[in-house]
Amino acid sequence: MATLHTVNKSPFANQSLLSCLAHAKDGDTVLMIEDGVYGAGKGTGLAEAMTAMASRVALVALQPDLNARGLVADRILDGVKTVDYAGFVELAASHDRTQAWL
Amino acid sequence: MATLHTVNKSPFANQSLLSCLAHAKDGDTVLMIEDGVYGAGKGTGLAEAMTAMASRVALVALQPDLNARGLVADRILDGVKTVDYAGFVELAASHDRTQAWL
Amino acid sequence: MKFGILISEGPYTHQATDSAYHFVKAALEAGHEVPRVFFYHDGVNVATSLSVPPQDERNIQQQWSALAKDHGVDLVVCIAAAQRRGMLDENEAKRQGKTAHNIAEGFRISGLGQLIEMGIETDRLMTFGD
Amino acid sequence: MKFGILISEGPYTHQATDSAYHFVKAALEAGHEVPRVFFYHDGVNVATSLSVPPQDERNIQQQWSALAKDHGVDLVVCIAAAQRRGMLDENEAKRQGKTAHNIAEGFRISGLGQLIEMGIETDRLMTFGD
Amino acid sequence: MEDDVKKFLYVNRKAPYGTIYALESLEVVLIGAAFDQDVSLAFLDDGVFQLTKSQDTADIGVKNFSPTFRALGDYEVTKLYVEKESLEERGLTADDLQEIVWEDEDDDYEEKPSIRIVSRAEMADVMADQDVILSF
Amino acid sequence: MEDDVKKFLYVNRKAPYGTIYALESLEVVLIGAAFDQDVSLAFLDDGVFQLTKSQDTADIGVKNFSPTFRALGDYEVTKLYVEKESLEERGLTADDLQEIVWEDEDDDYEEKPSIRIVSRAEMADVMADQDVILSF
Repeated sequence: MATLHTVNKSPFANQSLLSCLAHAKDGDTVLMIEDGVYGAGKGTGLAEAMTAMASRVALVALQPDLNARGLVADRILDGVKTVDYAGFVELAASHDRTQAWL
Repeated sequence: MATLHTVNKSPFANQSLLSCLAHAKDGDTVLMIEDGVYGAGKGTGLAEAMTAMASRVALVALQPDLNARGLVADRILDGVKTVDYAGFVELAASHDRTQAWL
Repeated sequence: MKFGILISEGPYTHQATDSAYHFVKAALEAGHEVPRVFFYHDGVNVATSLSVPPQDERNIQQQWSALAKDHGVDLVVCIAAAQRRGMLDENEAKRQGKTAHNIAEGFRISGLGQLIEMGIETDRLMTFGD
Repeated sequence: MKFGILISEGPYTHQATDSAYHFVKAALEAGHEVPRVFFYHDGVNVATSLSVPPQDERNIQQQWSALAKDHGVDLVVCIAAAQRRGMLDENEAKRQGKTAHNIAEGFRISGLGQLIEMGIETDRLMTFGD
Repeated sequence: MEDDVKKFLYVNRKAPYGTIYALESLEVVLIGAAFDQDVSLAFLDDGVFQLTKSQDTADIGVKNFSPTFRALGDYEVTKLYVEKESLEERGLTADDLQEIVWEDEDDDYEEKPSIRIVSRAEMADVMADQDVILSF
Repeated sequence: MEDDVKKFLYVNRKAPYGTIYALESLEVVLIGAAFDQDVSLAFLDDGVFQLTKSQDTADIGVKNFSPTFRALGDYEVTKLYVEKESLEERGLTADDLQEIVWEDEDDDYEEKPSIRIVSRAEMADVMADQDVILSF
């Protein structure tokens, strides 16, 4: 009974990603989309906290949004998976519910 | 040559107030309006930092926005002044420029 | 599987409506059903028939109208949110004494009950907003 | 003193346009001038003639139109932002082959140059947005 | 599934008045109450500000919708979960919130509190127990 | 004052694509360039993301406007202040940004860099030196 959480805001501007991570249950998936994908960046002030989270929730970023923002592969944190829109749909279908952290 | 800074976002959701305070010069005025007035609350996680700022910039909150949000007088941080819209206009006129932290 | 979609932001200003569009297309391509998309808050502005975006940009309203036509997706615009924001269909315009209406083909105006019904009748609710 | 006003968000959704309205009223009451208000981004939606807010709520478009009429405030809607978002005056509607137009009385459509000009010709620029 | 009662959660994370989301969320709750689903409301992050006492919007010219929360009991919306940590970070306690009650017709119409202060971990449990989550 | 040249600062604090502010800010800069004012651009907070290399929007169906920054020199917009602390918090260095240059006609049309990396304190000084500040 896992939840797919979506986060679409930059974690450097807005608290939504942090609040999402604080409420996600073990085994949930947090999908970063739109400006949320900045949370997947390497070497940021958040990178350590994100890496620590990756052991209990699945961290995923939407590839088309990474591409748009120039977040190329070697700038993405280890432990963050990527999906395209088809993969986004699969995640939504394979989890029991979705929750948008607007 | 002082600046009137306006901040209209809750500091608990968004980084704008912190960024504003980090860029305000000594003698500037920071006016909290709309959801920005939550930054003027007593006993919050930000209260200590706000009080420290009050020694070098003038912290002001818009009374009509405080009223709307139920932030009554005894819930406002010491050192924060309040103005109505007429006072807002006076602040804008008496500073050399205004900068909105959206 | 049936997906219900809630769109809470207007076109161009936020990416939400673009993300929702690409999600819906991918869901349909994967063989899922998307019986309804509900437009709320500034999302109602997606339905405007009067948008004229620059030639080198996507036309968001036309993208959605095409989805409605090609895949039978029910595009519902919340009437209360729409009235505040100046989005009226022909009937509403007449009723309100307005001389113009601006709801594009493929969209229909209805009540918030359609959002709840969508939540009840679909398997997953996806929210795209700000 | 002359104040120029930039409004960057739409009506009802964000408080920005309300804050700007109360600021302008207070400035005029204090004897200042407000020669122009420039509507940009979703701010262009303030100009809609089709809004029908609930009876117990303020009518934001009418508040601004009244300011234009009573105090000669020049309400300028950015044409590029307006076209994206489906805000057209009669001329633009004709030019674009649209059958409706929705710019309320007191507002006029013009270019971004009017924003720069406002910055040059006023003493203080106030921005209300999100 | 279609004929069953679903668990609906309305998640409120935004402050009132600065944006319209809080008001328009409440409008959905009122309409949704007619559908006989199992409804809960969650207030966390800045959403807890929606429930504070003493809101007076006269001077901003915007409608004060905070009294409507007190009417939710009449719509059989009786579960308002409020996160303790969110209150604390904002310098608030339960005493700063409006009193919101519902009448329990199975218990001689006794007035019972609708607001349930929960920890962050309990809020996460509430969220994980839903069928449909609407976010505002 | 009306006939003088004013100092205009465009402040960019938001990321591109998630919202339209970055694009519509750039549209103002391009129009504003015709007015012969003293123009500067500030990039801080998430605004620094606007200038990153390798942006490719094909798969989100939105126009990639990042090449337009490289054309600013042709409009005599040559002062792009970028805040160092904002870059660092986001794991970025100057190397992650596009190269943006202008031709100095007073110096044999030599290409000079438009991006000036400044500290937060220097950014505050730039802001305090303006007549008109436009925020996006």
